[in-house]
Amino acid sequence: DEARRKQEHEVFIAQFSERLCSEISQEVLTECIQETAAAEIQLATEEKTARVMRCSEEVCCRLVEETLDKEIFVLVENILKAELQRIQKYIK
Amino acid sequence: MNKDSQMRAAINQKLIEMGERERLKELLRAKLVECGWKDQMKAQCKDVIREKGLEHVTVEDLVVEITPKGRALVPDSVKKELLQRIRAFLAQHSTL
Amino acid sequence: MNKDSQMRAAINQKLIEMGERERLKELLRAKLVECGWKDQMKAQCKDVIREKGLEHVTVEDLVVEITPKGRALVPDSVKKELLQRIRAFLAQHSTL
Repeated sequence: DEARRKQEHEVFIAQFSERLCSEISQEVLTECIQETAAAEIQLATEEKTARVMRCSEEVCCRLVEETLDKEIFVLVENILKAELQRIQKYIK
Repeated sequence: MNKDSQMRAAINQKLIEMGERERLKELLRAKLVECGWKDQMKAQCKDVIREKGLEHVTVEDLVVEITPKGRALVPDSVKKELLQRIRAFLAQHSTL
Repeated sequence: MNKDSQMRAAINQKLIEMGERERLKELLRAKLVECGWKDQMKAQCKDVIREKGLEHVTVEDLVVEITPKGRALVPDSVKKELLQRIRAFLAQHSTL
């Protein structure tokens, strides 16, 4: 009777251990996966925000450069033309 | 409640009371980091975000997408170690 | 193409599509007049012509000579305003 009880207990403990192991694994995996997914979305969002900030600044600089180059060119052309006309007028 | 259910409830109660349940969870978390599982999961998340585009992915989508891989990627050695630790605890507290 | 190049291309594309790039250039031109940049540049040109003599100056020379000063003379507040406007535009059209 004692031996039977002991064997039953061992079987119970083995089953219980398996079940508990599976329960704990399930809980931890669910928590870890949730945490990892949330952290990665957060990280990707932060990276994207930083990229938009950085790239918008670069686009802005390029736009300023482009506009200045054109403005300076037109300005120089007009001034030289005007100076030339002024001298021609003076010579006449 | 039959005898087995009573015993299960008593052991569970004891595990919680003694803080062993939390320690077991902590052990598993540490092992998942140690064996590279966590890094693999991060990489999986990054792949999904890259494929679908950040604006088309929610945390819930990601969880659904990576959970099967997450379960499959847990090394047998880690599961085995957890089981052994549970058995050792129960053996140490055999009066439970 | 790396992620930053893609993002820059996407921003430019959006600005051009919606006519915002032209509006921004127009705004910048107006600001350059308003803040006195244009007058300062004219004065710079005249100084160089006076120093070197009209017969020794070409359009290209003059452009090369005054461009660095032209860039330096744009007030930070103007650049800042432009950048803010780009960012506000992107926030409104957040499909990037």
